[in-house]
Amino acid sequence: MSDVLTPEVPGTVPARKSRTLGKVRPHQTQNEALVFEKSSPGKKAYRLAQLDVPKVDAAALLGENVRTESAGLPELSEIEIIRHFTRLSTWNYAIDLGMYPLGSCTMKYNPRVNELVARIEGLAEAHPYRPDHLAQGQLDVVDLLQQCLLEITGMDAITLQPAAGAHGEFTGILLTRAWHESQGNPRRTILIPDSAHGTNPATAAICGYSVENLKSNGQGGIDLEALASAVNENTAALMLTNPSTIGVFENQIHKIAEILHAKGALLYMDGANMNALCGKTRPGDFGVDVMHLNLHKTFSTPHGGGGPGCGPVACKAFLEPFLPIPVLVKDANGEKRWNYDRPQSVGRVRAFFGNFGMFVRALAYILANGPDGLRQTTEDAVLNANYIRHKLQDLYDLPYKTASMHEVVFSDRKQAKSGVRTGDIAKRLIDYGFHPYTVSFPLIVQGALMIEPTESESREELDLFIDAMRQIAREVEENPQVVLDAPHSTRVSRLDETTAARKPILRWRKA
Amino acid sequence: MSDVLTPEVPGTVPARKSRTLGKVRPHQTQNEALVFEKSSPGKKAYRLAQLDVPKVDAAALLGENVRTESAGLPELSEIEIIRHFTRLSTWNYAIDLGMYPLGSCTMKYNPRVNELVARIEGLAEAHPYRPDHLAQGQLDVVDLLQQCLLEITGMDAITLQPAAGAHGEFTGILLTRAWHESQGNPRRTILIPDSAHGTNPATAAICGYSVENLKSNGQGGIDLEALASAVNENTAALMLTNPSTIGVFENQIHKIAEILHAKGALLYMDGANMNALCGKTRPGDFGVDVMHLNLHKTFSTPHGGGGPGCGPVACKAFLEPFLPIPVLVKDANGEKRWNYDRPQSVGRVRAFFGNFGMFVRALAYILANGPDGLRQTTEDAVLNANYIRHKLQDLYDLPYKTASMHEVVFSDRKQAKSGVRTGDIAKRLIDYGFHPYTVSFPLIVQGALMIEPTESESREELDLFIDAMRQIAREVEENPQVVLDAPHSTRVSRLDETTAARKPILRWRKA
Amino acid sequence: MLHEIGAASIDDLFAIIPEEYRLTRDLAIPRQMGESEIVEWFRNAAAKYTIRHTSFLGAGAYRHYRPVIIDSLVQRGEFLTSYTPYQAEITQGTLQAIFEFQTMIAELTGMDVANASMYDGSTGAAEAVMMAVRVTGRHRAVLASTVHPEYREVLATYTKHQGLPTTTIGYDDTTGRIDLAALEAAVTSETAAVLVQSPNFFGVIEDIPAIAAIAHKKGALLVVSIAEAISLGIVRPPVEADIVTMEAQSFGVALSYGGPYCGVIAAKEQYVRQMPGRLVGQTTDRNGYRGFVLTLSTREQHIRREKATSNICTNQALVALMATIFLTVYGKEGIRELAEHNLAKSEYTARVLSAGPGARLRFSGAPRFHEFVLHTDEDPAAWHRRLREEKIVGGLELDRWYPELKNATLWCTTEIVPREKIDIAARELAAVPVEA
Amino acid sequence: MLHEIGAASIDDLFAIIPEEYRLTRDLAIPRQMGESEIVEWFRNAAAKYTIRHTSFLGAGAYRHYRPVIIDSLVQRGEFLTSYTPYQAEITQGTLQAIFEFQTMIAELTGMDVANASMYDGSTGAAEAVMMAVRVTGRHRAVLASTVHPEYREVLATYTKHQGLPTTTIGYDDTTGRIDLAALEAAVTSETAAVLVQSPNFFGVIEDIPAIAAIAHKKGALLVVSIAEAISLGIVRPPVEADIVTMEAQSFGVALSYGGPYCGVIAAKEQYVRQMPGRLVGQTTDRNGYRGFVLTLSTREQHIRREKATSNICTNQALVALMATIFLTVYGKEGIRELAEHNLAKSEYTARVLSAGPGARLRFSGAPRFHEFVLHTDEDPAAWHRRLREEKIVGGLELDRWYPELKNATLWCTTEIVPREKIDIAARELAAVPVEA
Ligand SMILES: Cc1ncc(COP(=O)(O)O)c(C=O)c1O
Ligand SMILES: Cc1ncc(COP(=O)(O)O)c(C=O)c1O
Repeated sequence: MSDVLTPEVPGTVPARKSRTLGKVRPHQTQNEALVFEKSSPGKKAYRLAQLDVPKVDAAALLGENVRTESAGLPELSEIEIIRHFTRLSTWNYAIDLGMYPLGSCTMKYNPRVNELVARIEGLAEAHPYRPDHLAQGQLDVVDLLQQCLLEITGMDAITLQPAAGAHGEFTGILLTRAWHESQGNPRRTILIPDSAHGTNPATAAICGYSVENLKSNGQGGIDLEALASAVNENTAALMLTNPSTIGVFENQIHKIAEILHAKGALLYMDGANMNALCGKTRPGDFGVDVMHLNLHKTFSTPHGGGGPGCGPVACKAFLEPFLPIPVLVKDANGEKRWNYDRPQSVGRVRAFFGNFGMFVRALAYILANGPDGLRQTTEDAVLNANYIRHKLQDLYDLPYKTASMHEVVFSDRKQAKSGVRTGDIAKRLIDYGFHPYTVSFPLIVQGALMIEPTESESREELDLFIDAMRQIAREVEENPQVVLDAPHSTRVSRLDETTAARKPILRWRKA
Repeated sequence: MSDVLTPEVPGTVPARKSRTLGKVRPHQTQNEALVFEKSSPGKKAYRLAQLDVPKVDAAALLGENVRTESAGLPELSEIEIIRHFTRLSTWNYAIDLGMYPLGSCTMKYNPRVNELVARIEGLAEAHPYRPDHLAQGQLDVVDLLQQCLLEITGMDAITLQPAAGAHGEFTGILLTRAWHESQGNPRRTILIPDSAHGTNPATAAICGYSVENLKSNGQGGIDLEALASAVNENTAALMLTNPSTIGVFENQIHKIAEILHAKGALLYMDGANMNALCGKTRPGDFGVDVMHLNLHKTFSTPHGGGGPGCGPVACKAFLEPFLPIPVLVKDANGEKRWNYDRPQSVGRVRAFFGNFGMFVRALAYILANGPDGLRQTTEDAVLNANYIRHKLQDLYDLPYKTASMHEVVFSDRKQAKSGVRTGDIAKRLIDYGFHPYTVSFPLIVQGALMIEPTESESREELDLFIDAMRQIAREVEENPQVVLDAPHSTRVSRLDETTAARKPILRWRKA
Repeated sequence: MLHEIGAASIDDLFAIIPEEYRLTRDLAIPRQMGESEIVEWFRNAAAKYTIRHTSFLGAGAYRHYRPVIIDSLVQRGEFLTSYTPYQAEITQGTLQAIFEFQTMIAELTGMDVANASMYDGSTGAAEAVMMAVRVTGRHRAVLASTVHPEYREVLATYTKHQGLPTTTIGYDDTTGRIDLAALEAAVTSETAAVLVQSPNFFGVIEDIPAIAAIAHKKGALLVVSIAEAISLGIVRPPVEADIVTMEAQSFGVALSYGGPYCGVIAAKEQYVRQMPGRLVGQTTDRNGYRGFVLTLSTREQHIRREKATSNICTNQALVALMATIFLTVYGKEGIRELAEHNLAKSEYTARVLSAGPGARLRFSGAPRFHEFVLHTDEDPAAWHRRLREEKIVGGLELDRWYPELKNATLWCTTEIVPREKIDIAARELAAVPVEA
Repeated sequence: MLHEIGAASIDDLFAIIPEEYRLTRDLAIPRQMGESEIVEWFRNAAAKYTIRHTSFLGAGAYRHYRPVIIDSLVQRGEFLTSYTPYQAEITQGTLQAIFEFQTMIAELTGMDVANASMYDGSTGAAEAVMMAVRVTGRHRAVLASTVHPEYREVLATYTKHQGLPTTTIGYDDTTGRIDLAALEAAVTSETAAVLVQSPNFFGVIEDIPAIAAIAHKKGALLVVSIAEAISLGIVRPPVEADIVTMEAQSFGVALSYGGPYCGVIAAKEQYVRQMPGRLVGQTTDRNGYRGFVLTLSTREQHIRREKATSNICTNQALVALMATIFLTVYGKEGIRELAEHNLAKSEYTARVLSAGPGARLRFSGAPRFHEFVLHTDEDPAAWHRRLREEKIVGGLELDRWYPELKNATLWCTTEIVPREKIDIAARELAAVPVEA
């Protein structure tokens, strides 16, 4: 039977033959080689327009600067290229295929109208150095998005320049530092809770600050005593994620702000979880001095397999003078332009104006929702997370009992007894047709299962997910090996990451 | 183990459980219900623009003509719709995934630039009743495409109105009939070779002609004697497919034309296989009086799961007066317009001007190829077919030894001995990652395997296909049951067509 | 490869073509262009007249807003580059989508079953009449002059050679509906089908129950053609009909200068075996799983050849998929809301356009959907010129098909026409030059 | 659901938010719009200035033709709506594509390895310099004033708080290349990195071997920034560099008013563990099949936190995919042919623009790619006005960043600029009004 297609069954290591028929593999999981391996000399997928000026002799023009041997790029026909990337795409899981409850990443639906408007020729083909008076349409987009984000956050000023959340953190902490310097002393440390995302401490370091970790309290929140004793004249700011990475709102937030402000320190808010607050409460109102947003999370610009994103930074008026250059201003005649003349600015964090294409998408999302839509979205996201919490808390350990906002974080304590860890449960979830939750983050939870459904999921999909999680819990009891060997349904089984890191192969080379 | 994912192995009928985990199924083959089954009241995926005129009371305006109960359409959210159709799409095989050698259908690559230009707003949003002087751009497309097709076919006049090949046949035979009538007698019969496609006789019948079948000769071509004796004053025309449906060029074509013309009968050519002739020879030069083209075959407009197509009809000058209205004319001032004043016209075969969107795509393809490209394309298509013929003729019976053009037709004679028919081989080919060839057509070949690779396939893909066909031939010897039970790799196994036809379920109904 | 198959040159493979017929020169067509040049060529063609204009044209082709996800989904290669689902195991995606389409069309039209698509509304109407002929075994047809003129032309072309004489019935001058008395007189026991359109070419909704009574009394089948599918959101479906034929272009399909569009035929269950075109049916696979297949193909040309119910093969599948997605997006409530907006826009337009002294509505004696006929004392050619200045294309002149309707124009306002443009049109229409 | 989880109202779930901070009003943002209104809003914004114009702007953002299949493929939901491939088993598509991207970038730049992307060319350059600091353990940097001014500003922002003083070296007035003597003098045994751009901001190709010699003599790393990636089709790659940082926007990425673009860092093998950003590596699964995973993540913030090589997390993955497809479309031969066309267009432009009496080329003493600096006697503001009449946007004024370069403008001509427009620009430039 070896030539009948029989996907492997756990335990049995199949001969290659059993997954391929001769040289070929059924189309949904084509045996797709690397693009370089499919290349053959002379194939072309391009045709340039006829050259309407005299040809030139490159060698003569460039002398020894001419490239003598071509780069080893592949040569394929157009249909082969379409097939290559189409087949590769079928090996990906995506929001478009099902629930993607990756905690903290807010994998919500990405409306297709966002993609359409971002590709309108007048927007997609605009050169960043086009004179301002010819770019009024582009500046309208920047202006309206800034206004909307300021209203949503309750802050006073904003920059859209940062390209992602971490880039926003960098910008926000630079503002903090510039302000402290303007007060005569940049200060030395940034306080960061042990529950924080890795980008927070990494950012503080790049900005020349030393990181002081804050132990979370029993509820996974800020321990006010610990904070009070930690804050002093050397404290530049506290980087706080609110709701926290365990999905809990810091209800002491105003006290936290007071403690910091009393010592002249600032409150930085990591806004990655802003999707739990939009339309319900505003950081600007509860004492935040500076924060970043992730447009690719809260405002639905697609994650695109890892990016691009956009991480605007909003701040209070006293930080406005330090914003990166340029900033958008309106002239008396109502004409909009970029202002570069900002002596106190921290400078630039990126060339040009930021990921404009993401501005367009985020603005389209905001317009599609409006005030009521944004509030509804937040409420649904929180409701969905609490629904999952309610339906799973009997089988999975809930380390923190505080009320959940947009996500719920369980631990694998119960399953660990059978030797099954959060990573194994995640892999088994794949067999059930879902992308796993976020694994082993935040660090304050041993073996965390961080689940964020977002508002996009229907009750039907949530029930399927809950059903899957409950069955896996049962499997852990009855047949842990099945879970330990998961996934069983994917094109590749678990991959050897150790060897990958020990002997890195980071590129293809001609054999 | 029943809850580990184990796709069925032939012979064993699996419990449903074995292909789904609880309620869910791994994403690549999601257990996707009918859209109606996913509906739940109140869900919305649309939002209309704000109404800027007074609302009206429909009941008051329409009286008893108002719709009292809404149609039972589904109610889903946008993400559910995206997922529904995205998941469904993953159950399809397509040219974009691999070779699709469906004989006679010319499944060549569909360039994406075709889709882009067809969607350019000025073309996609043009109303057919837009006054001619505001439609000069649209008329430019019609005009240039007509000129190109006339040059390619060597004919004198053309209409782009027919929506598909069969519709073109209908139009072409109407021209024939109208001309005969103008000669005083419409005549009674149409001669059709037994190798013809089903649309040919069906068309003749609709046009009020009786069909007289012509037996093919030993080479699968026209038997000149038989033809000579069949043609008489009652013969309106011969409908000839050239190259024939077995992929053979009628090298007696001029004699055939003479025989027909001698008796005042016309030669109609079914141009479905024009992709074997483009740039190498022209029907207008070898005696064809009227013919149709399939833009969706020869000129790469996509097949779209069954359509839309476009079936232009080209004819000699003497048939021009009978073309459907309207026809494109150029005024002295160079302005283009539609002329409806054509007293001898056969009338209209379709509202408006035909499948304009397909004109755009076909023209884009012609411009992308040019004279050299079209010739090259034809040569590659013929070379590929002959390569397959050469590599498989030892294992598969070749009923007609005549030289092959764009496709090769084998028979299952050898495999039939082991009880395996062309349909079984086709199903097994699916396991190897290919779409099957055309099964049991043409009728002059018992158990035909009609294979058309087209020029789009690389040698690498052809070799994979050949390898698969050869292995299947071996399987037929060693393990016919594997072939008879195929496919083994698909979401569903062979379907019960008999019951489907005996007790037709043609729509979903609320349970 | 040439070498391997034992050919000396590529021309060997074409040796079978008689020498005198071999093309030894390049085809005289434009030179091969680069992709960027192709895009530029079509951009220029499209730019010959701005599309950023407002049009009041309807008459069988309607501009409605097309939800974005339609194109996102139909452009997936798995849908775009597959063909007729002959091999069910690897085309379940297309098959299930067609099954869903058939169901939606049946639900909308009030019929039992619908097919997978016809070329368009005009050929669909012709095929529907021929279907009635097969069902009844009779050979005469009666139709209304208020059926789309081009549909009637197509019908004439199809019936000409089938020994199928047709009688055309005029309309009532106050209601614009078919003249029922004349219809009653024309329908006989020889009549296979009565064909009407509703809303008809003037936008007027026909009295289907009355027409059905007349047809059925004589044992003829009633065939109702629907050119504006959106009307079904708010207009009562022609449930008394035996066959409904429809142009589904309004369901998310671009105007595209007249095509590709999507015709459909829906009918009462008992007539299904006389239907033209493809049908998808539900069945099960060897393991008992639900699946879908093309079925009842003994009706079709590839099996039945000259005895087939139609010669159609390639149909409008991808366009039908667009319609399926469109109907899923709007759904039960949306299709009604959308139709209501169209109704409101057109009511408003009719009111403001007919407000001026020189203009009046025709056929206001009967309810209509979103089209209406306007009579102007001024020659339409004159005000058309004024509207063009405002980038507006006004109503369609009807005397082209109805000589008796001089100075009468057919106006259509869909949900996408902004009120300000309607007001401008009204202003310009009223602005008759003094010397006129 | 509320009921099931035992909540009385949705507000129960937000009870944890202190009352005084709850938002009890609607947000003051535009009302919810229908999809058609959203599209209309952006169409109008886009239409504020025609895009059917010709631009000679470059300076770090280049308009090249974007092959159609790029958008067809990156818009497939499987690519568009997935995220960082943390779960390798269900993200092999993204992982293999990134592995292919890393290989192509390495091949093009002449480096051993490349990462999965940085935000853009400017942050890439800054990260590259900081990488050199980690590698060498030194804390000074020397850079050329011919590096893109905005890249230099970003570098300044990044280095400011890292105790990393930088020295900027001027350019030779005849060649427009970095002043080698001054460079030699500035590089010391304290220097971690020498940063140059080639082709530099004036479009001039730097003498990389000479610069490398100077840097390496003192044990500093050479970091070469490339703002116009297409140049690598015809310009010799900076193989002597230790780190190459590049803006890949030219590889099929829309201008989009400045972003999203795609930065990359490529380097010699031995420096890989100091690289910032994600890296994809090849490995095998439990059954011995080849597969790909994110690797060497101990460099990254989610593991290393404050000790990470960078704080980057979300990168520019989808844009990197666009570049990968672009490079596959053009391939080995195409990328060279494309670069040659750019060279030819720009040569022609330089010639005809400098033909007139009032204009002359700057920095003609060294080879360049497709940009050049033009000096005009007339104030650019004046001829800019004339060009606008012709829907042409002329070269960029340089005195904004280089006060010494008054009346000097930077011109770029890519393959998409038609000759006729170049000729019109030349005509207008030469047409100095008499009174001037
Ligand atoms: C809590 C938190 N902070 C910061 C970030 C960093 O944002 P980005 O990935 O956009 O740089 C993330 C993203 O994963 C996050 O979850
Ligand atoms: C030989 C031949 N003739 C005619 C046709 C009918 O063309 P269409 O399907 O476009 O109506 C076909 C299509 O399959 C064909 O293969």
